Amino acid sequence: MAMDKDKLSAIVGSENVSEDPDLLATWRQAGPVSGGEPQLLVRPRSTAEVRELVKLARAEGINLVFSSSAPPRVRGDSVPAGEAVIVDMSGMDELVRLDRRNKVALIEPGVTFERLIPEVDKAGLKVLMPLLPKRGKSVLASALEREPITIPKYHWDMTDPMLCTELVFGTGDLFRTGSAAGPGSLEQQWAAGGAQKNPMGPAQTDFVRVVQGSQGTLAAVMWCTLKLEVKPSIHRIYFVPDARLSRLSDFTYRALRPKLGDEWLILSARQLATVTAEDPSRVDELAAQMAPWTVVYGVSGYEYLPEMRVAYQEKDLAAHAQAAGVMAASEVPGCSAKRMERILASPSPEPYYKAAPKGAFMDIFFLTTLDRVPHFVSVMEAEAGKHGYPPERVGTYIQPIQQGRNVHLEFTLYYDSADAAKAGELFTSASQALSEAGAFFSRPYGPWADLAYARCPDTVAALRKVKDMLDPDGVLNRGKLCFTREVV
Amino acid sequence: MGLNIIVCAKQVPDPEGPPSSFEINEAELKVTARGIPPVINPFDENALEAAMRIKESHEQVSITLISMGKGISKAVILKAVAVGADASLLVEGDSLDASLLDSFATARLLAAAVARAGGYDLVLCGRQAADTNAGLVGLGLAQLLGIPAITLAQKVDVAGDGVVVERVLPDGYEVVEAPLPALVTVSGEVGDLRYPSLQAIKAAKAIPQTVLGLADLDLDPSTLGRVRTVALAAPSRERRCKMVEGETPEEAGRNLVLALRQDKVI
Amino acid sequence: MALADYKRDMEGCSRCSSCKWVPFNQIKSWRFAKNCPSICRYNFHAYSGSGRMIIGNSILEGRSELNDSVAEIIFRCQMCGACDTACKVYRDDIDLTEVLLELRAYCIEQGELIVEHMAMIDALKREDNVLGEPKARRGEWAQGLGLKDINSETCEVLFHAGCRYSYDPDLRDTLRGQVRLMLQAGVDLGIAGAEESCCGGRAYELGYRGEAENYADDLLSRVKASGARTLVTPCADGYAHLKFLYPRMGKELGCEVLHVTQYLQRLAQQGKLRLRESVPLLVTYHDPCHLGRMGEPFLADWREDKLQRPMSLKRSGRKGIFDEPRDLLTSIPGVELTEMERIREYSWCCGAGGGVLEAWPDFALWTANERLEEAKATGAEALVTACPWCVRVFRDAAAESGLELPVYDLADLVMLSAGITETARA
Amino acid sequence: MTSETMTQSFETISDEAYRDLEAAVGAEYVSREPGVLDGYTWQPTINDDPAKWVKRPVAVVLPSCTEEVQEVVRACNRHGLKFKAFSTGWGVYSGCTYDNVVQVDLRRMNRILEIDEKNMYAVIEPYNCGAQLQAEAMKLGLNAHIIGAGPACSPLASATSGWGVGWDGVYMSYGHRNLLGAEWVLPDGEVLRVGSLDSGLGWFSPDGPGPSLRGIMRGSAGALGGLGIFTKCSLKLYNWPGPPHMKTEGVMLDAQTEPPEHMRFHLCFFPDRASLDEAVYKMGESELAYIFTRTAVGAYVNTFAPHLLQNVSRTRAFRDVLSKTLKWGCTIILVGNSEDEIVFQEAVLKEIVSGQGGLSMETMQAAAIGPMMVMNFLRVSAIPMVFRAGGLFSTALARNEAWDTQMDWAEKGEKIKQRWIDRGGILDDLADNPFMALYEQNTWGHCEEIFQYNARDPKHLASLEPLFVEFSVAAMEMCMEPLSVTDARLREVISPMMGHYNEWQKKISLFLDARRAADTGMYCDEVDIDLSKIDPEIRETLDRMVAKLTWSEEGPPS
Repeated sequence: MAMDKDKLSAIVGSENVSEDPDLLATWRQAGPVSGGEPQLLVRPRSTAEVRELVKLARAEGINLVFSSSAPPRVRGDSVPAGEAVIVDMSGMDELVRLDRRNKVALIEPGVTFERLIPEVDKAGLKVLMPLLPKRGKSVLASALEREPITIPKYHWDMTDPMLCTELVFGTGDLFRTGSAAGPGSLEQQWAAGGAQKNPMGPAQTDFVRVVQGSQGTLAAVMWCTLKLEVKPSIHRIYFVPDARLSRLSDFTYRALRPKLGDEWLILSARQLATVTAEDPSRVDELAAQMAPWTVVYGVSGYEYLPEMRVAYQEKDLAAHAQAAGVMAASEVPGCSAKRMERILASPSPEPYYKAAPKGAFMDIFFLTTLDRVPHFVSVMEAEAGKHGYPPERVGTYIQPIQQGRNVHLEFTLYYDSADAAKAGELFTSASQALSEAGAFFSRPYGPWADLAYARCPDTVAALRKVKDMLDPDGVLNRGKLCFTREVV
Repeated sequence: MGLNIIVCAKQVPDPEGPPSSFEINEAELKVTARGIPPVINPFDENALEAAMRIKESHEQVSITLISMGKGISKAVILKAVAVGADASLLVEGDSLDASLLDSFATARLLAAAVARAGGYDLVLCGRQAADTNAGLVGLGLAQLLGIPAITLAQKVDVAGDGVVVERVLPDGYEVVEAPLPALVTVSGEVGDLRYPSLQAIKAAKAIPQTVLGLADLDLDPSTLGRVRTVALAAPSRERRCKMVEGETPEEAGRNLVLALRQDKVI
Repeated sequence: MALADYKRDMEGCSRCSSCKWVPFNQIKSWRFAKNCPSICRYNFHAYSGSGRMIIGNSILEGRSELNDSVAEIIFRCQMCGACDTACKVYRDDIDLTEVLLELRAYCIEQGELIVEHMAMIDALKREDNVLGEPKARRGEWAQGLGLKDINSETCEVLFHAGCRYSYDPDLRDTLRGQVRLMLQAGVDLGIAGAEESCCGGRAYELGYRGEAENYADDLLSRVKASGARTLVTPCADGYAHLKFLYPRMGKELGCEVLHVTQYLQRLAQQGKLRLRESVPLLVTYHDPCHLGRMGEPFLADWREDKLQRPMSLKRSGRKGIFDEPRDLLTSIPGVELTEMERIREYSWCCGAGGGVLEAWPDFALWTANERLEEAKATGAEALVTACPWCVRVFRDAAAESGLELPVYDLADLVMLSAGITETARA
Repeated sequence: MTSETMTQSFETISDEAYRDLEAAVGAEYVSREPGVLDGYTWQPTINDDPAKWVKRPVAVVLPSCTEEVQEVVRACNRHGLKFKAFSTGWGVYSGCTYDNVVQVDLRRMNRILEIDEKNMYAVIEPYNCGAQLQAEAMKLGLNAHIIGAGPACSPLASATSGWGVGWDGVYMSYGHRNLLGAEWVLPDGEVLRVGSLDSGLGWFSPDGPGPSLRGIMRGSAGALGGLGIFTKCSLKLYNWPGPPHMKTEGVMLDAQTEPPEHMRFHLCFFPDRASLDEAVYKMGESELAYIFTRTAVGAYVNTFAPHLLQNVSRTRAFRDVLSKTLKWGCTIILVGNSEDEIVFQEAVLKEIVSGQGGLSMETMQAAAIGPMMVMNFLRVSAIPMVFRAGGLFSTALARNEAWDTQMDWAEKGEKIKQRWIDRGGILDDLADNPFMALYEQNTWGHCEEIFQYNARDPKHLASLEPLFVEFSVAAMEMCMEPLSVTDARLREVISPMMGHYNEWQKKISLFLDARRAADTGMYCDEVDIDLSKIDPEIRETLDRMVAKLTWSEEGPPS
């Protein structure tokens, strides 16, 4: 790697190449993925540098792993399979443009939620964000990995809220997607009124979709535009606690079809307590006081007649709640609506909220439809039982996406160092069992890749062809997803 | 040995169509039939009927239908054949447009076709075609084949080695005999062609059919006589209606008889 | 007119496929969204209104030729007019039905004949009816009714029974009943008996226009001789031809032409026909194509650029007879009407028309069964219509498919309600 | 008939290949009859070629299921033939661009396989049309997006292979974005199922595991038949708070629809462009509308009363009323799920409109226009009427983007059109005739400039290709992706202005279709265009744009 270091330094400058083992350590292991051997870290400052890095990697057979967020790393997508050079994109952190009129921001990978939220807020807009992202999480990376946002009505399609991108493929070629593709540079497009608002294309392919969810195996993203929405002038949060998930599902279906409500999520008592607890040590106690399941939803008014909007939504939602046999409340034990509102609009406190109660956690998440959730919950319960894992250590988070057509279903296993082995076993067997029960691991991190791809050999064959096309030398995050064989 | 009869049939626009079906293009010297189908010339149908009657009353009679022209309708031939023919032979080609050939050219073509049809004992034709009404082809064909011809048959029969024909006269008929092979042109008095059943028409698709082009015949096309149309016009039809008056119906009747006599109608 | 005269219509096709669907506002389900039996049965685009126009255009441009299989495509069509109506919702410059008719005439002129049709026309020429029944027996149905014979007397109203009614024994009671309803109302009614002949409309539809014209002249002379001021016919096919085709051919009958349902409805309104008896029945009504969309009166031809044609001269189907049969039906005490999805201008054809019944009976029955299923889907106890061809093919189709749905002629129910004792059959 | 009437000759299929096709789908469902084939060859819509005939296929097949489609595609591969899918088949895009193509008419595959009422999606086959899907969805309180080309079109075709824009885009998005899964017969005859479907998990999720093959399948436009045949797809349905059936009487311009309870139909007019734009942005931010479109007065009048327009447009005063006084307007249909909601929506709309000095007229409950027009927007049922004025129309669209850019495009289009109207090259529709929509209750939109022409006027036909080039050049000038990205004639010029997209498309084509069996004319082929008939001024601009916008090795121009 010594030779590599010189060549890398020649591209990014020696000050932007690091061999610091402490720094590199965060890419050795994350969640269920371990075995990373990051050799070096480079911090490019421009697209041109990234293209040079990719060209070098092709020439030298280097494995490049792109990474934008600050630790802790939890999914393992940026933990290399073996040796690698980490390409730390966090230094490319410009908020290039914020377009209030067209509700769009152009951001580089290093822009974090912590950074972006206040900027966007100042413009009277809001960021469409997942639930309690890590403070140092790259907004771009979050969207690139199709992390679910908490406002399903704004989740029109799986690409949302990511719009246009600039890509560097594994070939070293530069490409722009959506309306950023051209004709014209960004500046020329801006001058012509363009806002890089259309995520599709250019022409007859949609590379943004191909690159999304690819865990850095096909292209690196230099920047993206991000869909923003109007900051409500009135925003109220409600809780609908109930013992039965079926009733809350019914309520959810009724509400989401006519696009009522803004934020909409369903949390188990454990998960709600973890999300809301000001003092992590009180999670157990709070969870015990909470109903087994709670819908959390928001209602907003915007510029015009906000009170009237909130009033009709509250009224219509109340009617749906009544029909479903549930009732809204303005607080749950330990958390007021106001506090929940802040939680939904902020990144996670430090330490990361899931790590706070027990010190460690593992997530199992996948996509399904809301009506199938109870089945998966029972599979998870059965698996926990089989492994003697205390059921109260499993949190469940149900996030409707695609305007309610799908849900992101997430089980979090909370454990401390003593339980690590047991949690690991449960993780493995529950993942397997859930997959067999029909879980769609659309973001197949780590061991889920084998589970997911075993189900769809035709997709694998096609994806490998895509890989051959976009990363013919296999220099991008080698060994991930279904690209485990040597790419020819 | 059996008896081989050839029936020559020309396809013409349905002569029963109303006058408006014949669109006369004076400039292009063309008559186009509109909204009427082609049919077998009715006198040729009579000829076929005459052949059928012979076939019914004699053993081992074989009928071959020959038609020649441009764009011969398969359906029309099918229907004719379905009546009881044993084979058909079509000579088709764009240059065989009947309106462009003179009668003798037609006769030459038919003679060539008859030669291709194999042996024959009797050739039956209609007395004339319903479109041109020339009545020449049959006699021309007999001349070319070198066989006797009898015209205007109202009954045709075969006896021994000869054909016996009742020939229409203005006030009756005469019986004429000729040795075979011979050609007879048939008149309407023979009677209408029988109707085949629908099933028979469909089944007729199985009856052997030979389709030839001009090139298949041993003829130099350039020697075929052509008709040149000099002028074309619809005859002006004048209708004058005369009301026959009379004080009483009887008187009106009398006046009508007088008027008809005056016009030499009766 | 000749095929070439319709080049502009044919090349006007944008291929939007509206001709294959019920006018879009009226599509109410997946199942009954389509309007054209031919394309539904045979699927190649050539079997649609658009496809046939393209064939015509293709032939004229020397791209393809007319042959037996193309002729079959042209004729595997009921001439129901649904494509034309659907097209005309959008277009002013295409007369689809006329193009289809022109294509058929072109086939006839070129000798591309469908043998079944050829046989039918031969039978028509012999016996003056499209069924090939003996001419002498045409008037037998009227025995004992005491109707005037227009061959020797004049009358106020000439009743033209039509071929199907005159000979179909299954429809005889219906036919007699219609006449009795009129006689009871005091109508001065005459018939031509054995001298009645086909109106020639079917011949026209099959492309045998010359034949059609001969029959038109024939009927014209009979109407004149009868002195009738009104002609009433129970044959929906005949109605359309007398109403549209005759004047278009320049054969003015010089009298009012009414379908029997119109006339009966008028008598009922005038109080001359009393519908007293209750006929408790939930029915659905099938619009015969030729009474409905094809039953528009002829107004005038438009020889100029059709893009500029006034809306009033566009044959859109809207002026067909839709309301009178429904009014008559619902004025019967006890009858309740439930509508099918495809009605009025966008009604689905019974399958019998255009020479299909004669040449491809399987296609006719398939088409009829489609309709029966639609009728059944309404929950109706019976299907009512007002055309002998529709009644015939529906009953045959029901018998063939085993679909249990009584099929009535509208007059059957009127008779029941009016207390006419001629037994109505279903 | 004799062969002398045939003046043109065409490619034919070998008997051997034909027998294989018969074996694949059954003899009854294959044809090589020239008249039948021409049914697939006459494609006048959006066709710049004055002849209107596209390449004639050598055979047409009617498969009934995916397996038969596969067999047909394999037979094509074996015999060196190409294939091209065809569903409802309106527009030049359905046609073949090569000799020796087998047209695969998917008409017999016409079912709605499933409507998942709770999770709001439908699984359909290629020949199910928009109106059918909508009719069935409405019975369940759902609705299906119908594209601007109208309800006769196949939702599957537009979502998998075409574009997918419609008046309802404001509430029901865009074809591509509504796709939840697809069954795709690749050009080699293998089946690829996109999304959760391939994992045997149903039709609900379109992307993954991992990267999404949906992005290979299509982009803002589809591959237009160039990448295989889509045999099933799953599409999002949307909420429909109206009645199970929109009761409409009458079939033509006298059609009247019974007004549903919570529906309002507003025509709004504004004093100038700025106020209209402002209002549209506010509407987007207020998440209003079920249907939204710019009101193109000329288009409306020319659609519903072409004779009237052609006469009155000669009258200066009336022309001014239509083209100036009523120029800046929009049509909005509001649908509420409750009385309170519709009252709220209407109140917001009124505030927005009056705040911009505009006027709004409710016509559904209050006046007759709504009942007459509502289905034309909900079902897009009036679309074929656009042909009334001249017989045909065409369109010029540039990339969907921020509403402001769409309005710029409309104004640019108006100018271009006016010049061609003045030259007598197209019909006079008052020039300003854009089809505009707003997307996803947001502030990005769509604009295409419709122009109508007389299909029988040679002068009009001669205008079409020059207009195509001129609109494309105009889009380049405005940094917008032109419609011609999908057209072989200008790809070679435009692709280098947009990251060489076509080089990637060619690669995709190659890896999915090693034997070149798909008809790629509308996907990645490049052909030369004869620019000699184009105005020198336009050619010059094109040259300038090529110089200015072509990407260098470093990327886009700065």
